[in-house]
Amino acid sequence: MPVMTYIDAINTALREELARDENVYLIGEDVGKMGGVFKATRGLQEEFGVDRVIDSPLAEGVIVSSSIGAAMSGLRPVAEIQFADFITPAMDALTQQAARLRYRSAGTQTCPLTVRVCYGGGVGGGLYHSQTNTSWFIHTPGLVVVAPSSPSDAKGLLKSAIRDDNPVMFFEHKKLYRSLKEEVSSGDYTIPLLKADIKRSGTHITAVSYGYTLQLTLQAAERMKQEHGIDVEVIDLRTLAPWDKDTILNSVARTSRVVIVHEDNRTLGIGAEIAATIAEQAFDCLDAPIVRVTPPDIPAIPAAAPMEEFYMPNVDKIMAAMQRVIRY
Amino acid sequence: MPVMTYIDAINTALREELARDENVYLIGEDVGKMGGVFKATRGLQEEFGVDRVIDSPLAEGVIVSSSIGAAMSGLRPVAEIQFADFITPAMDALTQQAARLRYRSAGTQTCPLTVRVCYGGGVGGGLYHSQTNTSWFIHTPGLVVVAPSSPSDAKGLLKSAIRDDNPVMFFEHKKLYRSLKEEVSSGDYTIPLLKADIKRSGTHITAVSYGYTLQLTLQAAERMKQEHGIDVEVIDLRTLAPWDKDTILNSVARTSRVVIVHEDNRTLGIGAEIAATIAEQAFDCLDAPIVRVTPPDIPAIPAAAPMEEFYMPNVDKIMAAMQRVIRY
Amino acid sequence: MATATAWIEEPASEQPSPLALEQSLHTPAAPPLPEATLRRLYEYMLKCRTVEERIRTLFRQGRFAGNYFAAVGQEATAVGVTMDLLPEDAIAPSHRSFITHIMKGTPLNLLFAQLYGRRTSPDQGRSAPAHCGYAPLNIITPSSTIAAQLNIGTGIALAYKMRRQPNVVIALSGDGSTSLGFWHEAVNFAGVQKLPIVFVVINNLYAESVPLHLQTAVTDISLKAQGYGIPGVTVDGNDVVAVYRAAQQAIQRAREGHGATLLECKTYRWYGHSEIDPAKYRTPEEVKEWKERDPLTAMETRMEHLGLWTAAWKQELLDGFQKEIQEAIDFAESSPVAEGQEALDHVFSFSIRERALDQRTWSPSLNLVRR
Amino acid sequence: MATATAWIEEPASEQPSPLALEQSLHTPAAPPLPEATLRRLYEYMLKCRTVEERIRTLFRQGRFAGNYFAAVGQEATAVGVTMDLLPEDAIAPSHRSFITHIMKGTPLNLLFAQLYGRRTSPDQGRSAPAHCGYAPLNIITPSSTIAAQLNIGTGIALAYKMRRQPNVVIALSGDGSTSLGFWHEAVNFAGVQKLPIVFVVINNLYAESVPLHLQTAVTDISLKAQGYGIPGVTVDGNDVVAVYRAAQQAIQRAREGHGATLLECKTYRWYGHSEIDPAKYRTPEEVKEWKERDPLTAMETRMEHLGLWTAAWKQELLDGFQKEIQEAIDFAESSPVAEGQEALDHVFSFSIRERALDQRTWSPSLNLVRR
Ligand SMILES: Cc1ncc(C[n+]2csc(CCOP(=O)(O)OP(=O)(O)O)c2C)c(N)n1
Ligand SMILES: Cc1ncc(C[n+]2csc(CCOP(=O)(O)OP(=O)(O)O)c2C)c(N)n1
Ligand SMILES: [Mg+2]
Ligand SMILES: [Mg+2]
Repeated sequence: MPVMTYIDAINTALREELARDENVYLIGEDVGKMGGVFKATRGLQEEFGVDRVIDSPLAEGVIVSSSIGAAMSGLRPVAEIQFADFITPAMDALTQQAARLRYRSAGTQTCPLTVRVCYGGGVGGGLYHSQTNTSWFIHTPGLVVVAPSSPSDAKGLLKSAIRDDNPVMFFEHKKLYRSLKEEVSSGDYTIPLLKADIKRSGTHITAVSYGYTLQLTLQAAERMKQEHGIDVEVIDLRTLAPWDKDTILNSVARTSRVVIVHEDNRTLGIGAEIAATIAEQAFDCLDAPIVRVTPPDIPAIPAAAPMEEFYMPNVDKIMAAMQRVIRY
Repeated sequence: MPVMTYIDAINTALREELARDENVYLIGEDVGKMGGVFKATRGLQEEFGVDRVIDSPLAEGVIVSSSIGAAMSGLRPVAEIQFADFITPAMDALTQQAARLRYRSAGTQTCPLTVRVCYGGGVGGGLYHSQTNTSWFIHTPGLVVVAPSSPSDAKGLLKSAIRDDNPVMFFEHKKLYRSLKEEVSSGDYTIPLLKADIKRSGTHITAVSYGYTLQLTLQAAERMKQEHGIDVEVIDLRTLAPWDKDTILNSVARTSRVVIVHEDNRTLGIGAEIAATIAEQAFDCLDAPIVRVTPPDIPAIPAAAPMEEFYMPNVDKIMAAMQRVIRY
Repeated sequence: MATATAWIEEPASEQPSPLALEQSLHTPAAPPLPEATLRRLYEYMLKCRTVEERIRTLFRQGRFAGNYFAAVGQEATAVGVTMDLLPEDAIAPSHRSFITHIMKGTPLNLLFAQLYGRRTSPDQGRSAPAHCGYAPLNIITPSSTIAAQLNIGTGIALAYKMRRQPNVVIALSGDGSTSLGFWHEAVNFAGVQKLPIVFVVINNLYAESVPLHLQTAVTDISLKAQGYGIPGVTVDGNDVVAVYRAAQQAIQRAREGHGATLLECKTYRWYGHSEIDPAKYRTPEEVKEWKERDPLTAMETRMEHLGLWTAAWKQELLDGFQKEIQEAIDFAESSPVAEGQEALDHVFSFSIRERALDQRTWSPSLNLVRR
Repeated sequence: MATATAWIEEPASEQPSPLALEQSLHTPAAPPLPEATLRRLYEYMLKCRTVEERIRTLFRQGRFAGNYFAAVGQEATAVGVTMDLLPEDAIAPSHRSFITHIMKGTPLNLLFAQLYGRRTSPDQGRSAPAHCGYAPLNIITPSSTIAAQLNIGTGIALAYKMRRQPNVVIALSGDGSTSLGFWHEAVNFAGVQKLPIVFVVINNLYAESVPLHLQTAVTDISLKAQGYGIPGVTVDGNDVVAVYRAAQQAIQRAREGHGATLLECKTYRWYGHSEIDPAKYRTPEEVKEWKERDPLTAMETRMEHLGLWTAAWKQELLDGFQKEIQEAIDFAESSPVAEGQEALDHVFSFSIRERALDQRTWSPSLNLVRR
């Protein structure tokens, strides 16, 4: 199996889906001739032509809303939002149109589109090139929200997203693009949406995360084992909405201790929903407070390194939270 | 003291603030000549002129973003969003501009503006005239989010919002506009932002809500007393962001049982944050699961009455939740 | 390098001039419309008028809830731009486009079921009255977000283009919609991509209470086309023949792959923005003046001169319409209303009922070593 | 009722025609600029060029992090539209407007501290390099959202208008920005409200990698003004005198209460979109052709003919600039970096530190009857 970066896995998935289904096309800013600012679509316009890899005008609104109409007509658009920070012009298209078309037409009109969104901090991007705003969309029923944490997950989940009959938002963490390599099967495989993945099993703590912070959580779990003999079960949400309640609550029933890690703002980040659900539906299982490891509630990540470090979750902060629930 | 409806209280607050401070002006769709679709600005253009009560073009984006610039320049804009359902064009202005101007300029440029938003269901408005989308903004640090539950609160909180030096989103529930009358002091009084209000004190259950559902919660509390001798403490959040943690956690420390009621989607509605915070910081206090009474996670409220009833929280649903935490 | 002045002039030569296109509609060269076409234009206008006046009565009688947005007075525009569309052509409707369903062929039964919010409606009682779509005839189920339908429309047009399908999207919106960023992004995208779409701006001089001069500093919305490199045309929206001719020309351009057109139709809504709006912001004189320019009576006079219209024929038509309408009302009123739990359906391609109604609680599984 | 054709022609008469305005810039009538003005235009262009080339070197040397968006090649536009502004006038900058700070008078020390993300920067290390504002001189601290600064700018202009203040907002954006709904809503609002604002569209033919013809179907962005009822002017953005004259005229209009102008300046960025963009999407020939039209050398030749320029004078200027720049670099490099916890400051008018760092836990208070 070839060893790939996250960005290569995405590029491969896009190429394979373009080749597999003539209804698939890509649209976004700089996705064509330039192959994307992060090169996710590198080489695809040369290979599939300007009709199937479209350099759009600088307008996220119509990038998404035109994709909705095309999807209604049976095409399979894959739209790219260059940075999650610039998704606001598409807010109506995503939350009022894509998320509701099936509902308002009682299932007679649908839009199977995929919106790839580059998100996340830790790369010195500053206030407007670092955001994680998955919550807006997790809070919008009708949207499936996916966020892979590894190259092989990225390939398998992106293929599922493109083939899914619902509007899927696919959040790609920019820090994962090149920081991580792993073996990725070269075959045409898919990974089911709506299911969480137990990336490491354990009995003492249930740790839930996704995306970049999932990798940090795995590192913290390994160190908890090495340094303290604590077995942490690490669950990768993979799909943030609708999230996989059963896998997580079943794990909590076994471990009775919970740590949730994410990069989104603390207030109403997905950790809030997971904690609230556990506190209502698995209250009996809990032997300790549910601890969230998140950034503070500030508007965005400052450019200066010390402030960005202060903002981001890291292995030490995660381990401290794990200690807290164990020591309780 | 005159008896007033919620809409009259808002109209009065606007009139008094326009008269008090020449920097205050109103802008929005149909707010001028027509006095607003719900008549919140009735008579104000006649009284203060077209320069201070501006009928804007049909563009929520520039309604809010122009207000940001005017506020930077020392004016005190009060912008109206006719329906919360149509706030998406202003998503960038609100979350990327208003919420961050102070932060990105390190406090050297600020925008003291108020954005009045008409929200909420229960009036047969259907998919696009019923939404409650406070979560998007509660999740956006830098914004103060306020939602009054009664006429006198509406007047006092709106005055505070207009005088506050932060961007304040002021959510007005359309079903409260005329369904409820109470005595409203005619004087120039304000009610502090950032503080919750214990609308009814009790010892057995802490019930938290805001806006229209706060009224339902009070009714449920009264019936719990009458029919079951249960003393429910009812806390009105008043300010949803940043919300008043201390008042609520202090109450939970006394009651040990919690019910949260809101009209926003269940997933990542503010109830999730409150429950998660309690499960982390007041875990020892809990004698029962934290129960949320919310609508189901569907894209919007259907027009047909039975489906709307199914969607909306009501007194019976709230009482059932209260029974559940008591019986536990 | 060219002088600045030269630059300004360039585009005119590059793109079909709005003026040219417009004038061609008035050249004597243009052949008169076939009598059959004139008859159908009239019949449809009369039917739309009759249906909407009946709907307004039903609303006032409280026989259906919510609201309604009548296009009474604007029939020449609604009919002229949508007559003779193919089933594969699409309509992107606004809140005031309910009657375009009649043009496209949506069964009247379904339309009244939609107003009544019944389960037999295309949306099974979800959308507000008049916000109606119909999948079999490619009518987008609209949201209420002004102009959003235009953007979705560009995507349908893009699909036609990609598939080399000779179809067209008729995208309807009002003068007020032109102030929104969505409107701009849609028209600009259509210009760049040369999409088969006709943007019909129904300029009825008001957006709710807001008059045109507070909406835009231009009086002719067709001028806006200049900024997008597409032809812009203004026609008398109360002259169904002028509207039909202009629309046919724009539709032709689109089908032949020459791209989008902006067609401004100047007209007026006789009544309030909706059935609950007394429209105090307009003067009685203004309303009176426009009612005197009723597109229906204008067409009657015109056809009478041509010997194509008699009062008897009109009555005959009306009788037929009333009968059809009554059947549709009966159908709607005898249709069931959805049950509460059906609100959980059609959220995703999979059911969420189980998840939404989930009452399970988890308790510790003791068959595990616990620290 | 007027014929459709007549309607189309109306507006031209109503509003100042872009052509008229443009031509007036080239009429021999226009008096030659004072020598002092020519000198200052040149000095500023040279200073901007010198500062940005130095910034680019510093970035390549890794002496500051993030990125930079150079306007090298576009100085005639940046300088021509911002020279002679009053302190009370405002600038709404884009990501490529860093050098306009030099025009307005922001101290170079602060600008370099901003690039270096130091606590001494106006944003105390928060914003990315080049995204800089300066409150004392009314330069908006920009976000990165393209065109958003224009909308905020309209609000500042609205405040000037309400206070009858004779000031103006210079709103800067690029060709790519014109595709966004935000751009449309801002210009339309300014048109309706007759706001004192000049929308300068710096048309450098690319938005990152996207060429103009994929951005809009028009080649002259000034044409878009037609849709907003404001004058639109296109000038050679590499001719600092033409830009300055056009800008002064637009600024004059604004100060006198005649409203907004759309000023398109056609120019070219010599380098990539940012310092990390090799700009492979442009041909070497195209780049070469534009470098030959360097606004600086053009101005040097012109002034030399007028006997206003010598190599010695230029060297003298350069020496002064380099000295000033070096001091600013020293200031920046010796400035402290903010501490992590300072990330919690300036969120609201009140401090959130205590709340954000809150570690308290609550436990049951037993002095209560419990059921
Ligand atoms: C984005 C948005 N803002 C506000 C509204 C509320 N609204 C509904 S119709 C309307 C006026 C529309 O005017 P126009 O586009 O001229 O269409 P007309 O009603 O005249 O047919 C407004 C403001 C909305 N539906 N969407
Ligand atoms: C809303 C939004 N979308 C995308 C981006 C990413 N982006 C930054 S600059 C740029 C191109 C801007 O082009 P133009 O407006 O022509 O200005 P120029 O860079 O040429 O000066 C893009 C797409 C952004 N900053 N904001
Ligand atoms: Mg209108
Ligand atoms: Mg550009």
